[in-house]
Amino acid sequence: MSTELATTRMFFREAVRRAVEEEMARDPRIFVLGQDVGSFGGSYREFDGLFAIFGPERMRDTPVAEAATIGIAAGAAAAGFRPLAVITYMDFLMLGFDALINYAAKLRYKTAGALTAPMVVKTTAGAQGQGVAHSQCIEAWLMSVPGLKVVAPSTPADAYGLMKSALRSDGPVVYIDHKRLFPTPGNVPVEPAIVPFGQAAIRREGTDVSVVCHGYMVRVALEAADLLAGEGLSCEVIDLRSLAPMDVETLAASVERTGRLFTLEEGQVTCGVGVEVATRIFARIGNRPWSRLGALPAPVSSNPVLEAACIPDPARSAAAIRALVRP
Amino acid sequence: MSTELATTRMFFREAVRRAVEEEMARDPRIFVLGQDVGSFGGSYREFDGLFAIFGPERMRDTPVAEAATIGIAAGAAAAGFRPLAVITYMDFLMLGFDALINYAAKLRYKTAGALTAPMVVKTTAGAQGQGVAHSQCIEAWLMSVPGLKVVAPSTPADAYGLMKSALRSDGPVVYIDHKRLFPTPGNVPVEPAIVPFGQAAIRREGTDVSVVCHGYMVRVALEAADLLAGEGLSCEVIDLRSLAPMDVETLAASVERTGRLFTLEEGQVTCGVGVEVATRIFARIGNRPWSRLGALPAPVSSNPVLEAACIPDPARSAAAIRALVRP
Amino acid sequence: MTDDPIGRLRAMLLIRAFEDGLSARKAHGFQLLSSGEEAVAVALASALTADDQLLTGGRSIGPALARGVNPGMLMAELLGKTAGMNRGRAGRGHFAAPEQGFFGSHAVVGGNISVAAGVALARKMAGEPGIVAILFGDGASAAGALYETLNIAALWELPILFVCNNNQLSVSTPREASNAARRICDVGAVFGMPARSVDGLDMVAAAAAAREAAEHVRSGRGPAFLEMSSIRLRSHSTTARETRSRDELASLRLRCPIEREIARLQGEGLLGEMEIAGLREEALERARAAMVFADASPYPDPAEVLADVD
Amino acid sequence: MTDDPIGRLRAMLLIRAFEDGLSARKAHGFQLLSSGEEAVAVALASALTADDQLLTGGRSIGPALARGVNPGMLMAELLGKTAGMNRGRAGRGHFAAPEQGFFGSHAVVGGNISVAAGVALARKMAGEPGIVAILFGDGASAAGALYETLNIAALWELPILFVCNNNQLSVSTPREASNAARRICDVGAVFGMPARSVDGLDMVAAAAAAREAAEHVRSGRGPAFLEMSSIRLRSHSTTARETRSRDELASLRLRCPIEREIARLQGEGLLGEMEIAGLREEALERARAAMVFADASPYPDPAEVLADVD
Ligand SMILES: Cc1ncc(C[n+]2csc(CCOP(=O)(O)OP(=O)(O)O)c2C)c(N)n1
Ligand SMILES: Cc1ncc(C[n+]2csc(CCOP(=O)(O)OP(=O)(O)O)c2C)c(N)n1
Ligand SMILES: [Mg+2]
Ligand SMILES: [Mg+2]
Repeated sequence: MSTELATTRMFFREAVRRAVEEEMARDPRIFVLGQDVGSFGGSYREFDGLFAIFGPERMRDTPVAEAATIGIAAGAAAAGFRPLAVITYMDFLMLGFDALINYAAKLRYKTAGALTAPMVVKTTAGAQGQGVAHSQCIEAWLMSVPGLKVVAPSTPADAYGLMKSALRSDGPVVYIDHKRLFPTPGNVPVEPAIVPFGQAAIRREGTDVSVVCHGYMVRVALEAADLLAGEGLSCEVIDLRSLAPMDVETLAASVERTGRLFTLEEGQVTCGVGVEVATRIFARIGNRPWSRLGALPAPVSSNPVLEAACIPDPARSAAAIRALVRP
Repeated sequence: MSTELATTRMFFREAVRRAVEEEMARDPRIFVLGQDVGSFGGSYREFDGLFAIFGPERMRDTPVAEAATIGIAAGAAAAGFRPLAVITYMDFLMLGFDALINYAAKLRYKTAGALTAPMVVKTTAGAQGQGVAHSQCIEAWLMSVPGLKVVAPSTPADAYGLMKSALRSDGPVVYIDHKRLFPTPGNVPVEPAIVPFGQAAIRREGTDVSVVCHGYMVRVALEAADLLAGEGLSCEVIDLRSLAPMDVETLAASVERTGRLFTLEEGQVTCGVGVEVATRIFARIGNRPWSRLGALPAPVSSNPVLEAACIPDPARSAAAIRALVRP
Repeated sequence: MTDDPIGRLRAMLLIRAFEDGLSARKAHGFQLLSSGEEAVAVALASALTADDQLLTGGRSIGPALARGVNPGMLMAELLGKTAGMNRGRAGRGHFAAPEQGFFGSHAVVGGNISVAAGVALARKMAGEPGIVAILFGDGASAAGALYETLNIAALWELPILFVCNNNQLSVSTPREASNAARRICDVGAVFGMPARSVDGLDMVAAAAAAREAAEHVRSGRGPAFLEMSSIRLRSHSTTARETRSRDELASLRLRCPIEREIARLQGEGLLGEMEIAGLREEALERARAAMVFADASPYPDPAEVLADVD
Repeated sequence: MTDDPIGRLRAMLLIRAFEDGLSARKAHGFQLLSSGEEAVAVALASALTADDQLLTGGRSIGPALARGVNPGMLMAELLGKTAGMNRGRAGRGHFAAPEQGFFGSHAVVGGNISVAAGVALARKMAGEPGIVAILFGDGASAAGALYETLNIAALWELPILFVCNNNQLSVSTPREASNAARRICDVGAVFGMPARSVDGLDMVAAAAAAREAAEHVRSGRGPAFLEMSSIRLRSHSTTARETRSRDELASLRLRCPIEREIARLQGEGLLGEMEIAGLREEALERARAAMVFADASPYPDPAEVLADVD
């Protein structure tokens, strides 16, 4: 989109790394803590080389203790630092929910602003053969917590820009990468630049239906859009990027243009992201035809057949969009 | 409603107690574990006297260790018992999410039926002056977990009947009381009777709008309906009782009759119960005018002024219904 | 802060008078009071300096007063008034006055322990002076959060003092049913930190132990663990059922740490009857003044409900 | 189960051959293998009877085979085939064969520990014979779940044996950075249970220690804690980066518990070259047979995706 900015090509994981490196260089209050974030460089190599630059004080390996890790991050944040706590999989974020949700998200409110928790929890969502307890997408839960911000990039540029914003944010942020994105390449601005929270991105323009999604599902949506383009059905694909706050304006304007909404997510649709997206859009512009697709109501097995059957793919997404547009 | 059954009057907490007592007498595999459930009789006296009957083996006081408590319950369930794990406040259920969500809810699925976890987690939701970390309503999160059942009674009769069903269920159930309900009285069948999961109850018949809610909000809805009746506006009030599975049929039939839907919940509306209720109803009968009310997007303070301002009350509910019916 | 015997007695008397005054105000929900545990709070506070931070669980009024938090603002906070240090929105179990060295209470049992370690980590990384003390109960000693945090604090040599106020009860559950360890502090020893158990009804011994433990932490040698045994003279909260017999309570009351310290000071000739009466009156007066201050303050405006969310 | 030295060697050789065979099958995602840890698994299994149940973390293939789980079904399960004990839906880190005494693996680090205590509680309440063993790693030893469960197991005198397979690593994190305790088993001692650390590369010593600990639990005297130190000869998973140098790995390989046990048996004259070759071949053959069995089984039908949810 940003045709004027000079860009450079890098992998998603490199974009994360660059954002963290730049922000750490800029702000000495930032440090990283989590399992294998030190000399190992992170589970997805997303911190490769940062240990050599910033040392063990600022790239802190933690034991397997998610609850204390997030609690310590919250305390350090309240005391003036800006920790980036890394939780390998979102499923294990549950182990740290108490500190994140019962403490950090409520700290500013309960102290009437005396204390805040400027921390980022970086974690991963989604399925990649890792089985029932390593594949969940629970971002919808987090969206509902007052005081929490939630972002989920789908491109290297956004991983870069959203991570930078997250590390500058004054309250707790959950920053979510999808496991399948780390090895994907993309163009990232050469000059430092942030992506502000609360701005969705139109990834593909279209006229028949607005497809709203986030994270890895943006790629699925784009493939579905390709499939449907061959049938003369034109999809506008919108990447939420920021789930809380949500850019209802961009979404609503798109649906107003296309006249239909399709929401696509990898997690459960029940009380999910899509239903909230639809509700907020229609609250603004009135109802339009809408359907939603997400995981089937089952755990996500590591079994390749069952995993593939459970979560949305381009073909099933295209079929659902087709059924919406040409009922 | 059930005019034929002989009933007896009791408090909500007594109805819980009776269900647990009857089921424990019937099934020796049932036992209770949690903080202060033994000689103390439970935080809300909802186990009063059961310690004297069943002794410390079956009414087990646990240390303050919610994670292990739910994990132990899950293991005992998988090994053939039917534990009732008691977590004083739903906020602390987060501490046991790992065992409940990553293990118990997925156990049957992942083992292809070799193991199941017939356990009940009994907890409480809602605000009653206890502050930001003791007042949350997170039942919507639980509804989205495949493999979990979620119920929330609003009357002594349902507390009795749903608890009995829960203790007979073959998978993990989260049974949620609202703190304000324990001291409320109501009629309960004299003869043992269960309330099956998946059946909503029409609490008040009406013609202008269907008000769908659960737990303590049923009482708020009924008061709002009273207020509006004086203005000639007729509300049908429906108590979900069972959130997962959900009785979409009863809900949809009501909305078809009244032509409008109002969803009321004490928790956050974002990705909440109401939006899912609306979506499932409209998926069946097509769109109808709908609005939702829940807590304001803020933590719930123990401050009496702020708590009251944050969560729905009869007056604000009535105002929102009025705005929906007479825009 | 209250390093002299009379100052420490003053602090204990203030806590008792403040909590007694508060408990008479049934209107504003329930409170978690600390009668019988005053010496623990005051001993700990006497080992802390202005650079230090104290964090606690939900039973936090006594420790906050011992730390020197303004009684009027605290009373206002507990009664939900805007003159409270958190405008009355934190209230019982959540108030924080970091500029007064009280980083905050947190009513989730065990929930503040890792937060405190984070505050300690910030100290260490910033190279700032001062240590962090975290006060929790025997009930909290069963929580995984304690273990995870002890381990990391030891690994990272954080300047944090773990203090267990072992008042022998978690609501109705006796300490023996909460923790299978012979001494609760033993788990600290596993991680190589100095770990001691002391009689928290004995003001002098408790203060000495607190000073010793704080010195260790202050010297940069990593965390320490201090267990102080005490008694809970009231029911769990002002609205909770009492589970102990009248007889048991009566005999507990004979062990009151305040009366014990008064008797000691009298026995050593450091205090006379008149002075004692004077100190008691002074405490009552300060508690009354706090109440007057709180009563004069308004409740927040309902519109504040959406302030300070993000 | 494998109480004789040759039986134990057989079991170790089977694990090695099975995992080597599996690791050649890159197609089906990654696996967590246990080369270097075979003696730990076999020693533990040798102390268990048919009435007992074993639970593990994610590194579970070796322990399951040692426990006597059918190799063909296990291979099928790990490759996602319907002939697996869980129709190929559990796979690595989640499979369960309770009727074979393997109650299940669970890939959330620390997550199976309290579950195991629940299984032990069920045993105790039902008055059934048999004990429960839970195997976890040095990484898991930092998790609060361990502490909470140890405490409750001690309080309730549950028939559970806590076994830490201390292979010195949690992914890339060395044991010293995971747990500040001198010995990981020391936290068991805090709660009054017998706690021992043994060389898990020494088949004989490890089996004796496991038998002793299991006897304690079996006799109804409550839980016990056994730490067995071992080495991880492979990278964390079949797709994870190796963090150690070639030299370090080469010297670790010299400590292989299987070769050590073979040398011992040879030295004691219990085994000759021919028999050794025969045992090696037998293990390879069993592993090959398991693979043939697995390969013959189909993947599940996609329609199974919604089966067995509630
Ligand atoms: C995680 C959690 N579980 C349960 C509770 C309910 N609760 C509040 S205070 C308390 C007692 C804790 O006992 P202890 O730690 O000894 O502190 P004390 O009350 O004796 O000061 C309990 C169980 C809670 N607030 N948080
Ligand atoms: C709660 C949790 N945190 C992190 C992980 C990621 N993880 C998988 S295996 C592993 C290493 C655990 O080390 P250890 O307990 O020593 O077992 P080992 O791998 O050495 O067998 C980690 C951190 C996980 N599965 N669960
Ligand atoms: Mg206590
Ligand atoms: Mg290990």
